[in-house]
Amino acid sequence: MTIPKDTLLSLYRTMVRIRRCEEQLARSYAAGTITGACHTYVGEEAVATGVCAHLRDDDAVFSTHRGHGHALAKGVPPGALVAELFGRATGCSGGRGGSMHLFSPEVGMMGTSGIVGPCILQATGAGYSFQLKETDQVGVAFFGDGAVNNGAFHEGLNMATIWDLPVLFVCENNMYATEIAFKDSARNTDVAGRAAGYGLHAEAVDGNDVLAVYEAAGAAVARARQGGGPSLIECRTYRTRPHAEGMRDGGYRSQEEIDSWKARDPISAFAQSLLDDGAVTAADLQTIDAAIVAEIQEAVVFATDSPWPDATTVADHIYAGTV
Amino acid sequence: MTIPKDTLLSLYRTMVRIRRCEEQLARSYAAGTITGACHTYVGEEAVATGVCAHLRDDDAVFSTHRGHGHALAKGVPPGALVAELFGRATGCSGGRGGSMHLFSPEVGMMGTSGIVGPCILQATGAGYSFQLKETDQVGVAFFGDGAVNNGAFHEGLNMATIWDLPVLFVCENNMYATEIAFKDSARNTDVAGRAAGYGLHAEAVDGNDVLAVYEAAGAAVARARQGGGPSLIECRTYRTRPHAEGMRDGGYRSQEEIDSWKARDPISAFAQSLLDDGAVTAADLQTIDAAIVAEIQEAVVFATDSPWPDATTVADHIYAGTV
Amino acid sequence: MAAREINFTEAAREALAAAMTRDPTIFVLGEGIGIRGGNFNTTLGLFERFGPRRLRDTPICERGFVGLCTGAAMTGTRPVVDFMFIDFILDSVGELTNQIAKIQYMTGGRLKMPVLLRGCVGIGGGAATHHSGSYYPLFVNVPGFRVVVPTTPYDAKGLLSTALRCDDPVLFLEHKSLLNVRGEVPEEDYQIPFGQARLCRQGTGVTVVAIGPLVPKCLAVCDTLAAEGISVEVIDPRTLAPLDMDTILVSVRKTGKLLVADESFGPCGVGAEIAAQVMAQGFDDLAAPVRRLNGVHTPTPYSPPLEAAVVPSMDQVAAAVRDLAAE
Amino acid sequence: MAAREINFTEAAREALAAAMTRDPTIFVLGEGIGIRGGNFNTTLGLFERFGPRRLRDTPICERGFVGLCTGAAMTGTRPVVDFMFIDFILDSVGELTNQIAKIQYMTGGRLKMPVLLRGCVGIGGGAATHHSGSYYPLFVNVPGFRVVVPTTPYDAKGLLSTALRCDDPVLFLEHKSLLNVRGEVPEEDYQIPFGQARLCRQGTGVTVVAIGPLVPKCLAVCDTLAAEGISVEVIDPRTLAPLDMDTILVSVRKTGKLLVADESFGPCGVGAEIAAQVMAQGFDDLAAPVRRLNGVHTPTPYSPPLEAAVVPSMDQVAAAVRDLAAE
Ligand SMILES: Cc1ncc(C[n+]2csc(CCOP(=O)(O)OP(=O)(O)O)c2C)c(N)n1
Ligand SMILES: Cc1ncc(C[n+]2csc(CCOP(=O)(O)OP(=O)(O)O)c2C)c(N)n1
Ligand SMILES: [Mg+2]
Ligand SMILES: [Mg+2]
Repeated sequence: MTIPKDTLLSLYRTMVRIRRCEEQLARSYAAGTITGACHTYVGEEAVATGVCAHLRDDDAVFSTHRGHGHALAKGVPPGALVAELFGRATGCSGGRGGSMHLFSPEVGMMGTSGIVGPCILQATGAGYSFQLKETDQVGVAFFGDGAVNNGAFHEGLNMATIWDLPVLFVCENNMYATEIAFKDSARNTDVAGRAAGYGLHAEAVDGNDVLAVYEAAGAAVARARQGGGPSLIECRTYRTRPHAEGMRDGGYRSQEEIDSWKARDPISAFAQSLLDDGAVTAADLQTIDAAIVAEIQEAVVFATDSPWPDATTVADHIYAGTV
Repeated sequence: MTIPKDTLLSLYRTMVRIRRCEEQLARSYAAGTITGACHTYVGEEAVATGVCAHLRDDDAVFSTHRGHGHALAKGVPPGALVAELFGRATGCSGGRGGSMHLFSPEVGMMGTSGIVGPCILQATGAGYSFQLKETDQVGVAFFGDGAVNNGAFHEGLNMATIWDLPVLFVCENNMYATEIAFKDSARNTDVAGRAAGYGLHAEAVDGNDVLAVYEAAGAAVARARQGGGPSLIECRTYRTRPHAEGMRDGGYRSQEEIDSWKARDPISAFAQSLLDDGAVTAADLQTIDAAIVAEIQEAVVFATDSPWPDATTVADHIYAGTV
Repeated sequence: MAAREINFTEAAREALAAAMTRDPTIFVLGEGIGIRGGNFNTTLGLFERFGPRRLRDTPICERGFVGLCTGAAMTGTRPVVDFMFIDFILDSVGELTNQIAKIQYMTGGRLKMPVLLRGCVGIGGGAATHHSGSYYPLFVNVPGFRVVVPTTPYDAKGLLSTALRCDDPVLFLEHKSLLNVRGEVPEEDYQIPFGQARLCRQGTGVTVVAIGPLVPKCLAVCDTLAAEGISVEVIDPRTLAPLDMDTILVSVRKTGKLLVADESFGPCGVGAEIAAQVMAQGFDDLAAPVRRLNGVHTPTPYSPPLEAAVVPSMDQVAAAVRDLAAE
Repeated sequence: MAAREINFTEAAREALAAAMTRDPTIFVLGEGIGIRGGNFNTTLGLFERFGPRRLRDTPICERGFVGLCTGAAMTGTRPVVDFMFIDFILDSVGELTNQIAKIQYMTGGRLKMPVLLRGCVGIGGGAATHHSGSYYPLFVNVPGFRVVVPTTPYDAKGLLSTALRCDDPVLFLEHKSLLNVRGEVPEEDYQIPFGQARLCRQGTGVTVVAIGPLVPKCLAVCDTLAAEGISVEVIDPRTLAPLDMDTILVSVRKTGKLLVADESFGPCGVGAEIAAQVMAQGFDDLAAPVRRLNGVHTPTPYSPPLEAAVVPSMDQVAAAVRDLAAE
């Protein structure tokens, strides 16, 4: 697969955008600007980036508590994300959602969920819509290893498979659900193998290798668009920050393990390989780095300057008001 | 495996008891003596029989809407079963349950459920109790192919496996859930194969061959008692009557299919093989046949003569009354 | 020309068929709702007209297909879940409460959630405790749902037609004992707005708000009570969320006495809500405390005499009205 | 000697530890309740004492492990589910409602169902809509559950100790805002019976039945109201099922006025039930209609000003009491 330079740079840009934004959110959390929980995606940027590079605005992404990266990769502007976590009216969910409820249907970001599991079913439902309407859109679910042992995984994969729905299931296997190791929650930790048992296309890739993800997702998305049914990609990756900001990160995993994964940082690795291949120049990357720094600063200013939601609207839109 | 004659005759007796009792219940249903639903086990007798032959009264069986056979095989007297379906105070659930809620904890019949799925989880929970109490008891779940696509299957098998619980999962794969073919509900219809994917012992057997079931269950129960963890046995079988009494049985499966399975009737086949082997005599079997006919007649008399439950007790025992 | 009579199920099916003809984004999920036409004939004959994608037999995974419907509704289709028995909805309460009910709100109305959830409710025929539930108070308690409990074929058709145009999640609950009741139903499509009670019988002495099967039970004793000199006004709220309190309050202003009769459980039930609202808004109109008549607060037993003992009977309705009238 | 003060969570943990020492059949299931000691420190230090079988970290399968607990309780052990946030209970409503709640009844008492279900409820700290629920009206509506909502460390310990001896399924709901509240708690084990409200403050003008965090909110405004000449009696029901109506009715007999203050949703909520029962049993004592103050009937928003707007505030409690007093 030869990938155009533009695409390579775009993948790099998305990953850096996610990283810088997450680091900013972590600082804002520490500063008390963000209330509620804040689960960062640091270390896992290659997954959302590699998958969403193949998606259009009218493809539907459903995500989890750890959803900032998915939102950004799907096209939610950093300002709308930061403002949401700051609880402002200009946030992508109007301040109603916060970190775990990011909605931006305009760009096909159909929500993150604070409950583990539903995204799998909802992506299946999007696939159902698209098949019924005979479009070539795709439904995509991102979820962690923790969701694999939940009934939603079983029921969703099965329905998508028997009905040949255009759905892509992306499992971000970062080996832990909060502090519980995946190997203690499942005897068989081969998610792709388990998924294949349902009869869909399934493969495992290095989730820290953006090109590996990009390639696998490209094939799966194309297959789904062409009526070839669902696929699952297990992306083996790692979060290098605590489960959520403000939580401890010791006791359940070793510093050696964390360090070994930090050494496999998806952004540095990708940058290095691009430079090694001569595909891009250091200047190319520095330009992006600088632009992203500015972009995130602007996002913070935008969020900080944004108004709070109007409390008199607090009960609006519970119903559509059509009947 | 050489099986003593007594055991062979006991297996035969249990199968005939189930068959004759079911035929009686079908007649009583047609006569209007039984209200509510009535799902018979005709054609599947070998499964409950082969499994329960290895169980003690203190082993815990959890079952489904099609549970008469499990109750009888576990030791519920036919009279208590018939009386329950007749709605009498002497029924195994005091008339509160009917066909789909058969409870007889005294003999380890821990209930049938009108909801598909829970029995899998409950057997897992019994296994949890037995492991915690360090006994050698076993929890057993009987369930249909229809339950395999339910989240309870996924969550229950996984927990039993990771905690090495003494549980036996018995899937009665009769190829249909009501009128829906299993092959339309699952791309991969190899239940044992799917179960093995969780990391437990799993095998498929001919569910119309009582000795095949007996043998597989014997190994699984022994393993569970010895701390060897859970197993699943997929018993491939067929119900030769409609899903429930009073329902049509056409439109979704062919007469040829039904006939071909009737030709493989588990009771006649077992009887024939016993006679062929010279293990038993025709007189042995006739004695049993006659005894069962009498037993079922007595059961009906017992049920018919039994009092109705006292309506003033209708709200008793919702709470234990200990606090 | 004599008006046409059809039964409740047929009336609801007409509304569904008309809506499916009009709106190609409607599809139905459930177990045996395809070729089989539904355990309760809710979709009989529709598979032949609309095919397998729009009448989809599912595996037995209620949580799963309710979750599927969430995503489907979010992406522009209009799913109908046919639960057969509404008891089976309980495995999907997480998807309903945390997802379906909340998404319009969380998106500030940018997404609609036109999901119709239907199924049979109620006690009868020895269905026993896993096939006799109602459970609607939960969906009144949690914001985001419309809850519809029709009692006549006419209302079934008109309310289902409304439900299939409504952009909110709607529970459409069909009491088993009403399915074969026949009544006059126009051939053409029509809608009955949510939140409009039906005044079933006018009276001056006691108001009865009756829910579901209690409507016919109550109407059946009105003549007897009238002969005793008790004039009963009967209101069928038709939808429990929204609840037409105005009609109830107007009636209570006239009668001063209210009975809420409901087979479903009393504690934190619909009767409690109506009682509390009537007290809050019509305290001075009340000549006696609002009374509630509910099914016995117990799992539903199977045996005929036990089953009969848990359901509010006509005699109990009449007795409660008499007591109220005497206060 | 000065009485010992500990916080709510510590008090509840003491009860759990004592019960686990006494009764080897008690085990706890949940996510992160093993070595980690619980997201809310509910089991801190217990893993070291009782080991992995009795403090079992689970996969994320709430339905599954509630179903597991059903079978465990039926076979002689006493499971405790620690849901962390009670919102996660919703995926297990089928197991709870159709199985756990019904099995004692269906077996005519031959089996007991000693299952304890605990978790944090309530709005606060920007937890947003998937981590702010209460949902207790459902468990009051459905027969078979005990529902406990302690508000002080003393009550938390005594009620949890009772729950761990009770043979019924118990929901033990811990409001987030109360977890760090400190209070006097005896070292030794003691039990507080279910169904006994606590009279938190005596008064003569208005009765407030306050639930959960509304108890301290209400108590905090009583002095101000007293200074205005309004004498408030405050009752903490402590358990919602069973509900101590006697204590409430005695108070209403004295004050003639009742406010039920509850953060949880109004429609078909606990306030509706209390209002309906007070009307039924104490109609002539009422000088004014029972009032309800509830959280706004909406999913819980995240943003601080929105979140604050949905929770009943001290000001709202005071205003509601003043309105009642003025009637
Ligand atoms: C149904 C449910 N149960 C429990 C939780 C609490 N919880 C939040 S995140 C999490 C771990 C999720 O792990 P995983 O799916 O692997 O995602 P990761 O955090 O590793 O990205 C848990 C248990 C929840 N949100 N939803
Ligand atoms: C959760 C749930 N959904 C739907 C039903 C309705 N139902 C009763 S039996 C049945 C089919 C069960 O099929 P299977 O598990 O294969 O058992 P079989 O009847 O073939 O023995 C269905 C769908 C139910 N009882 N529970
Ligand atoms: Mg993980
Ligand atoms: Mg089957």
